[in-house]
Amino acid sequence: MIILDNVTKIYENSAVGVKNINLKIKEGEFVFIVGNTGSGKSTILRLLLKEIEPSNGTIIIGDKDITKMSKESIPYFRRELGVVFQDFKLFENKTVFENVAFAMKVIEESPRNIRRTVPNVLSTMGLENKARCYPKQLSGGEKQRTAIGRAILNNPSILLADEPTGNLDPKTSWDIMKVLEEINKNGTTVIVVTHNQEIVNSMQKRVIQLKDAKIIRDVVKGGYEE
Amino acid sequence: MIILDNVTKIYENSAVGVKNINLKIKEGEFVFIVGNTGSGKSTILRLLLKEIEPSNGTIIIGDKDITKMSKESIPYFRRELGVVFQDFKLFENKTVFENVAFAMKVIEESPRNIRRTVPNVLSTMGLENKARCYPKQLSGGEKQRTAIGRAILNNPSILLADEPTGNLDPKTSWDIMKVLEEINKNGTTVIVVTHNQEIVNSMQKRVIQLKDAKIIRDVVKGGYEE
Amino acid sequence: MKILSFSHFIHEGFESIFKNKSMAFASIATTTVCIFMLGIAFLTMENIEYNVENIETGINITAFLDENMIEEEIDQLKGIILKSPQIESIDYVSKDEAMKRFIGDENLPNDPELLNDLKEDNPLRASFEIKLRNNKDEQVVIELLSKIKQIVKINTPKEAMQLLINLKNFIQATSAVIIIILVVVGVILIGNTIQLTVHIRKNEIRIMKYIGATDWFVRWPFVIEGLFIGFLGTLIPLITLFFTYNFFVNIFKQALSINEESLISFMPVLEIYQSLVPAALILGLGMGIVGSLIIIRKHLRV
Amino acid sequence: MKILSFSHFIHEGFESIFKNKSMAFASIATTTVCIFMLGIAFLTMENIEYNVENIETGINITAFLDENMIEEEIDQLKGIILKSPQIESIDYVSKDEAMKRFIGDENLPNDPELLNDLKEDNPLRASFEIKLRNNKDEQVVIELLSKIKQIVKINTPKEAMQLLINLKNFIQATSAVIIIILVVVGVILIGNTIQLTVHIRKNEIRIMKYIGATDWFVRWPFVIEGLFIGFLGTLIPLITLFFTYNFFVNIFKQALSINEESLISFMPVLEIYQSLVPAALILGLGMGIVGSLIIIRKHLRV
Ligand SMILES: Nc1ncnc2c1ncn2[C@@H]1O[C@H](COP(=O)(O)OP(=O)(O)OP(=O)(O)O)[C@@H](O)[C@H]1O
Ligand SMILES: Nc1ncnc2c1ncn2[C@@H]1O[C@H](COP(=O)(O)OP(=O)(O)OP(=O)(O)O)[C@@H](O)[C@H]1O
Ligand SMILES: [Mg+2]
Ligand SMILES: [Mg+2]
Repeated sequence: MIILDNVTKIYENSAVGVKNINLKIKEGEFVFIVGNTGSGKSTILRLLLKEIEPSNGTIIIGDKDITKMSKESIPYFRRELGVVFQDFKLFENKTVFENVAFAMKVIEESPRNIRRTVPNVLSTMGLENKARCYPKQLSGGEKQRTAIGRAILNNPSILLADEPTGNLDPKTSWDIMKVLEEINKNGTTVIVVTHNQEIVNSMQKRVIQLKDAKIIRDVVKGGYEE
Repeated sequence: MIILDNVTKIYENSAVGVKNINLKIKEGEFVFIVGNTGSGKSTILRLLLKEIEPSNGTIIIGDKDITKMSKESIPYFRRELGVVFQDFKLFENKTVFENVAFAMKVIEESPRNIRRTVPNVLSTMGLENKARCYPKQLSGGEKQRTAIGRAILNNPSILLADEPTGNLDPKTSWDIMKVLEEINKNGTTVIVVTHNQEIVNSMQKRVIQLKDAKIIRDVVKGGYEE
Repeated sequence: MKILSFSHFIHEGFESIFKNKSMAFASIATTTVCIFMLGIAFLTMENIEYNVENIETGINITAFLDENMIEEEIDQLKGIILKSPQIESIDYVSKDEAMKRFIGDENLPNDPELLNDLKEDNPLRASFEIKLRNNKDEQVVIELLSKIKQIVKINTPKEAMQLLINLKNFIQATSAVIIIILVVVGVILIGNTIQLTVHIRKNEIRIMKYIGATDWFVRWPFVIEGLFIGFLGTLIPLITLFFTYNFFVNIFKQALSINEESLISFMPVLEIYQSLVPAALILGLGMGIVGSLIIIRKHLRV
Repeated sequence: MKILSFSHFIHEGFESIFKNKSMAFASIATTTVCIFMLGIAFLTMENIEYNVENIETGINITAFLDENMIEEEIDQLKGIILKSPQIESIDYVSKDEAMKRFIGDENLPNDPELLNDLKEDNPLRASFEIKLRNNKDEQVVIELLSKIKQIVKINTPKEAMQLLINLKNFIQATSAVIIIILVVVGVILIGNTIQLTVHIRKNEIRIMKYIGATDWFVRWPFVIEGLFIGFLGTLIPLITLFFTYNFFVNIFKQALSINEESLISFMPVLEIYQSLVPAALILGLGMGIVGSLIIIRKHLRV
């Protein structure tokens, strides 16, 4: 259960991220967040990751109020999340394999487990041939798929994906959405920020639309509307 | 006139960027380059910018063979180009205004000219309110529009845009495409790499499709095909 | 911390060195240079101190005795003076000995007639040559001696000797100041380098935190990297100095035409290293590790 | 280069300092520390050299003359010896003067009878006290003097004096080596810091090149930044040393109980700065600028 209760985020330069957001997302839901550029979609994901703190309001994830979480428990909370960042946030000094594997190293999985799991995820993402490449040797879409691979690796209970198909061709985008749907079926709450009209329209999932930092639409089985 | 004559690019790790590409783009043309992720689209743009050198083949832009260009004339050649990079390549330490203005500073325009021109471009891009923000204070789409603003600022004779709408909502994407069309009408050759099916389909421009590093389709008025 | 993770940390630490060669090089070079300078200052200071001790041994106070004292009285007086804690030893120089020395004085021409005259009617006084434990006590001892009736005159070291001592004190003080400065400098410079290398990698640290790494999971590879860099940066100058020490000592000896009989001599390097090695390790390794930990802190707050 | 761009370069250079404070701080700190150490070494060395000259002035060779020489002959001989280029000056000490000095010698007890005896039948020889221009020529001069028939005996400086000279040579040589090492160290450390700061900004350099900047357009802001950082990093230690010099001199004087009469004295700071300031500026500014230019080069090849 994710609850945003009257959440407002004003950035340091007094730019408004989101304003008075009230939102409930149940466990196992699949949610699209859509909206204009600069309307606050990434801000919501960042708040959920505790990358930034809300200026106002409460955020509850599971049964914990994450705005009051102790410094020590943040890492453990974050391990329950898988995040695809809009700018990928890959380790420049690590190969594709290492980038993905790092998510398992963080939770101190055994090297054996890592060697078994990571190649599966890489092949799901179509990155078998790029395992030993560094991010700067990848195309835009390949970076994006690496980031997705890392996010889904540990079967997180919540998956936050910011524009996961922005650099992918339609076919690959669909493949990725299939993977996300699969993960969702296994119980993961999936929250996808996207501009991809076609995908939102055909998947008929819950759609939350933002405009000027506010939620202007929240439908259970919706499409992309301007 | 842009001519790629049997151009091949093999990267250092022996990844194939493009293979035996033959391509002619006339002055003033508007061209979409489409294709799977990793098929070599960005590689072609990078070759045209002389960011990378072809392993084989000749590239002629205007009347110059850019593979044989002297080191000293590269900057002057690049000033004829406007480039939107897939990863934006903004100056982290400069504001939106400064990022855009830098393209004019490079060609030693007067501060007066800069103060007159840059705000126009910013308002075309819908960034008036973000002029004093640093890139890390921008949303994904705002960064992308800053990058586009910088690329079109000097009315380049060739505009290379790599996925210029990957982080933009459909409405803003359309606005940007209108701007590019406008620039094209004023004589600029425009080359756009995109995955945006809808836009390619409705604009009915020349479409070059890549697959596995090769050109598999080149139609004068085409749509996006898988 | 699981063993699994420990091997991960070691792997990460070393890999990071190889993947960020220019940073690693800068850090090792900075540490090397700092320890190297510290080492030179240390070797120099130790040698000067060593020689100061040698030379101070040669400096003493001469106390001339009343002519009418008999040997027993002299022995008694000697015993009394020796009780002073500032005094290391006393040599009694009799009238005859004094004359012998006087004749041996090369400033006097060898005029046998005069010398005979002098020897017969010996005008010189017997004296105590007093060695001090510490040269600083000179004034105290002189005051003490001047209170003794039987002592008619006190001679203190000649100006040149005094100058020598002053000069050596000066050098010693300067060396101490230099070593303190070098340690401070080392802390600033090594700290600076760590700051820059961590700055280069602040994104990396952030990403780790975002995907759920604990603070120590982030820190350990840095600690191991700092340990290794600090170790190399300490080892290189120590080994270099160790093997070039004798070479430079010989150069100095030649340059100053110091021979076996000279008062200046050099300490064996092994002896100096007994205190230099721990000092250098503390500076090199300690800085590397503590520095990184402190500087990483601010990037961990995400 | 247009004037327009020049103001742009200055603006960029300074802005970059303010926007990359930690880098600027690191560079300034490194330069400051290097120049500071160099300054201390320089001040120390200059003072030692200054005192060496003072003390060497006190050192001379005494050549005793044949008793039978008349004044004219002595004058003539003096003239001849003075022609030797190694000799700075000659003082003639007559028999009478020698006796006066002898009596003044505190080693002799004040026995008026003996002294009178001595004065009447003066056994001492007249001598030349010869000052050398350079102490190293001692052997040459002694050889020269011993060839002169009228000189019956030559006295050279005492071992203590010789030791003093050797020691000072040693210190001088060490200081020179230290200064050379410090310059090398400065080059390495400042170079390192520039390398890291440029490394942090290599993306920036690339982007500039991609949008059509010429190499010099990229370089100028770095040059101005390097100039400013180098200037600050040179000025801070020079000013600090300038104002603390007298303070430290006084501390040393007290610590070594050096008073007005002492042979050790300190050079005025202004005199030393005449050579220190240009040296420091070359190292600080030169490194800042040349260093950046060299290190930027490899990033410009895009
Ligand atoms: N770190 C920041 N500091 C200041 N302002 C910020 C920061 N991050 C975002 N903003 C501002 O907050 C608003 C919302 O940003 P957000 O990134 O949430 O938009 P978004 O919906 O993700 O847009 P896009 O689709 O373009 O990525 C924007 O106006 C943006 O400029
Ligand atoms: N610097 C590089 N070093 C090595 N291989 C590279 C490099 N850049 C690209 N490649 C490889 O070359 C191929 C083509 O890359 P390119 O970036 O041109 O793809 P693209 O068509 O732009 O893909 P996308 O739509 O995902 O951006 C890819 O397989 C990629 O991994
Ligand atoms: Mg966003
Ligand atoms: Mg691409």
